[in-house]
Amino acid sequence: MPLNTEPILLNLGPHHPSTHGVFRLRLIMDGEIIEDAEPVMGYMHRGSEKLAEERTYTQIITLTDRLDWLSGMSNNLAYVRTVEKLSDVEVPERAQYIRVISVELMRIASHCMALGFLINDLGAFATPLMYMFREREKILDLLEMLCGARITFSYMRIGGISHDLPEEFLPALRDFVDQMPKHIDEYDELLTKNEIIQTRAKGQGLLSAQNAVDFGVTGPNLRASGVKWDLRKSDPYEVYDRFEFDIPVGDHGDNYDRYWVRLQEMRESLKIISQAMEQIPGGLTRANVPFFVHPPAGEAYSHIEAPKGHLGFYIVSDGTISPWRCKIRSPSFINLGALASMIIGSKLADVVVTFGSLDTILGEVDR
Amino acid sequence: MTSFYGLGALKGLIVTLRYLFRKPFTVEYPDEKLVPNPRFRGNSFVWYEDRCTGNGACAKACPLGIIRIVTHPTSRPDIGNLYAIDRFDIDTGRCMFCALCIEACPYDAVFMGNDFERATKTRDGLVIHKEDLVTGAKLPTQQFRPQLEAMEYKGEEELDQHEAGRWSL
Amino acid sequence: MSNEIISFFNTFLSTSQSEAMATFVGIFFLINFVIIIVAFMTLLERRLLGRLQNRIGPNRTGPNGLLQPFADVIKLLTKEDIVIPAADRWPFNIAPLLALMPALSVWIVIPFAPTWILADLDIGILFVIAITGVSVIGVFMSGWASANKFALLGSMRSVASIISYEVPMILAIIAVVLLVGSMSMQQIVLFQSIPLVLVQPASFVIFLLAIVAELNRSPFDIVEAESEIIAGYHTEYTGMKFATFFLAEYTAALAWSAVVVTLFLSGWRIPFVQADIHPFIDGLVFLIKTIFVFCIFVWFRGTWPRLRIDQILGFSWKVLFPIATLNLVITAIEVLVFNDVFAVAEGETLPTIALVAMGLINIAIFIVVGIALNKFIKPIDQEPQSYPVTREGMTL
Amino acid sequence: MTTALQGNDAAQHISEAVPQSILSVEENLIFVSADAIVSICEFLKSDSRYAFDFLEAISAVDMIDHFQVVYHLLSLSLNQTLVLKIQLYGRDDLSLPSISGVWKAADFQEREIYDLNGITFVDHPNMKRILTWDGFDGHPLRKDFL
Repeated sequence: MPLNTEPILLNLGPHHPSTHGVFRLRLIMDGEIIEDAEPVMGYMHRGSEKLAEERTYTQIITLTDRLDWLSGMSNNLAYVRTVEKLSDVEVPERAQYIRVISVELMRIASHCMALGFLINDLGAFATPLMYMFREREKILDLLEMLCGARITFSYMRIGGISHDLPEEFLPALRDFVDQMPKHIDEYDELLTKNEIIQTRAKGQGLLSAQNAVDFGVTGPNLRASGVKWDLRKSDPYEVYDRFEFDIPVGDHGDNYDRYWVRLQEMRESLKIISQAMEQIPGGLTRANVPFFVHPPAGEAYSHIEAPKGHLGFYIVSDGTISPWRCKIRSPSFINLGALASMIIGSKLADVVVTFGSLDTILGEVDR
Repeated sequence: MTSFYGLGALKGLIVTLRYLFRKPFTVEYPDEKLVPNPRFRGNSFVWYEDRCTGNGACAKACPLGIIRIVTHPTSRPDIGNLYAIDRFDIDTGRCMFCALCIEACPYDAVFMGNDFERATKTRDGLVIHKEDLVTGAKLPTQQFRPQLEAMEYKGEEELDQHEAGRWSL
Repeated sequence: MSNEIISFFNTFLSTSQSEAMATFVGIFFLINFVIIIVAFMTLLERRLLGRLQNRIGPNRTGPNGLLQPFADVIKLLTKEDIVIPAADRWPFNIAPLLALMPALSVWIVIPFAPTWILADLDIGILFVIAITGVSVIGVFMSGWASANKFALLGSMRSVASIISYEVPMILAIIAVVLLVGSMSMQQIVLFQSIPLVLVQPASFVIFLLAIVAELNRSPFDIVEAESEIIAGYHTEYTGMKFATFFLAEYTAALAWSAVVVTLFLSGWRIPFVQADIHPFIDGLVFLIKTIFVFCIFVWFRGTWPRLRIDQILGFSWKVLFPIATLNLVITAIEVLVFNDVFAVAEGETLPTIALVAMGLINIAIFIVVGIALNKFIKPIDQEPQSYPVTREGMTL
Repeated sequence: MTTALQGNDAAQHISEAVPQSILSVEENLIFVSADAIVSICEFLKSDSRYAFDFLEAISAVDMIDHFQVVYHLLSLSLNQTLVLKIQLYGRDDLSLPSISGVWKAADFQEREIYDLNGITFVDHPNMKRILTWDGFDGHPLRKDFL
């Protein structure tokens, strides 16, 4: 006799421990298995794009800090690069090196959080998260030394950075770069080889390379799917073409690969930082750009490889001190498009892991 | 497979066990305070009345428009004509401590402070008035003030207005 | 102990009355003692987890945070007791008690010392298995009555995992009972001239893993997996009802730790000391051992992520169940053969030398089984995929 | 380095494949007609000279008298970019053909444009608001929204 069952509708979120913010997944489930999924977002819509239309170009830097609050520096960089492209500003070399150092530090911090929360979603009671918080804390201390703030940096300026490195920064950074590989080895020992994580994460949340490209997925998620695409290599901005580093690529595009790629990227970022420390030249850190920038009327699109993927800004200027339109192409928002196709057919427990492995920050999704 | 299945999970146990015998990384806040860096953008402001010309550059630079300046023209025998500042209010309840006002000030009159313990019970209590700024401790941070970095001032003792700015008054 | 109390009451009551009074007094002391120990266990777990995570843990309430359990209780007592309108009231209210009752009942048959046991039942271990099986009803009831999908999912998971893990657990216990020849908890302790963990290593490991699953603790904590189903079956509970669930959970954790100590770690017996010195010292040794076992659970929780429900059930039926059955067969043969070899008479137990020999054989067998199983486990592997990306500037 | 394709060459190829679709050409961007956008995108995705397998961004800009919808295309395999632009005149009942059948990445972005700029995409599988709630009045990124 066939059992008379019916699918249940489960609202995962908006207030749920593993939605990393306020995000809702409408799930149609047959027991524990997902039959249909629809992401519902916008609970944190702050209208950054509209706000940008009535702020001066310099003031918008403070808005970008709040897009992806785990990687404020990268957001700053993506924005100021667009304005520099729009108004044709040449950035001094020293400033470019400092930008690269701070952005790569930010990438390590952001990946730390991504991995920590991913493992937390896998069910470890916060232990790897706490270890990774500790490393992030050291990075935030370094960045505080640099610009005086820990989350909302506002460090980049159009034409450079707000002020030069303090004297004690480079020795402290050297200490960090020497220590960090040991911690990454420790994560390897605690997590990478752990059979529980392997059985949980391997083969789940599959995203094929074809699908990843089609959905516009970028960043570590794209590389985990086997597409060797990194803007730092394929379209080098700032001074990235002067550094030797590899791009880790996953094979299958499952949750484990997304974890593994991020862990390896932390090592590569450390390589970049130590090379940048050796190469950093002297000189100015800021081009001669007025506080109230007047870019000529026109438009510019530029993107960088933020920790989450391609972070692009599309700015239309009408020649006044504030942009006519400032569109943010945020990686998390577009990566989320692939979520539904990745979780259909898997179990509820894997939904949160897949969502965590996409490394979505809701501030960036809703803007 | 080379290793024994389950060995990785057991190794993880040893990693966490090691931490049982290490000193905690965290500190207990009210008993032990971490020293903020010299550039720290604290929760307070330092303002030198005599350096301020009331030109409102900081108010214009502020993305949130929370600096309120009221002036009237007057003159002083030693300086000559100038604007006297009636009000200089900063609503730190809405401030996001981006330090753009510090950057905008051409006369080095306003600085970030390094205080971070300014909790109050009302939002009004967070507004810094001119009187508070005049009487408050003059402990500026190095945020966007290279001259303080050059003199290796770390924010430990009070700094008067002659030393603080790029041009002595 | 009970004899002394009975003789105390005998001075002014009849025999049957004084036995009843003695039982009452015993239960009263036992419950209070257990609950206070459990309260401090919660603090111990939090402090220990803190240290495993390189942080301090709660230490602001009282000296070293020792008053934290009381602060928690006061907080929980003063919270509003919410029963959501859609809830099924009766099951909703009874469920916490149904969850707590079995966890407390287990302590009746736990021997703290040679004389300190509330009821030395002949079927002690069977009683433990039977009474803890009831706790799942409380969990399921709360999940159903909460009118919450997360709670329902949690309780369904709970039923599935507890039923699955009772099988290997009971098989592991049967091996011990076969060896000892008695189900009485006190007899099991008295049998252990060397701790049974050395004689029955496979039983010990299976039993430990099974009770971790039974207690819904990490890595098998799917029932209240906070990253998936928030708090599982007690999502809708607040205040004291939640506290009762919380208490039930920790009481059960401690009770099962005590059962582990009784079955495998020679109970109240001090290692290498054969005679019992004083009931108080025996009780202290028992408590220390119990807390040690509890700390192992905390250690697991602080290190490992969670498995998925199908993996947990698969682990029970595909790995633990065959090994437990194999272990049972081997133990049965061993008991038969060794009884013959050492010419053990009816009513006597095996000598220590036989246990040592048995332990060595068992350990050897299970190392071989482990290596053989390792051959069968295949790593999860898929076809690598690639995307045709050829571009200048990128070193492939 | 990523090369930005010259508008003229691309426009010629496009007009060969999809006649009467090009309105005008600037240095790096091509103004195309709204009706032809789906076939242009299909051509650009499948043609081996372009291979635009990746949709970088769709943006809409309110120009008071008209709306611009800007398509930033990127080719991962050939490492090149192209910008397409559509101009939509008027302010009410604006609609465009959806390209979510060509690139799935367009799905969310078109919903966002519908939500914030009020341009409806025809043949979109799930055309509803994404960032604001259902029943929200107005479209926030229009210049007349206050």
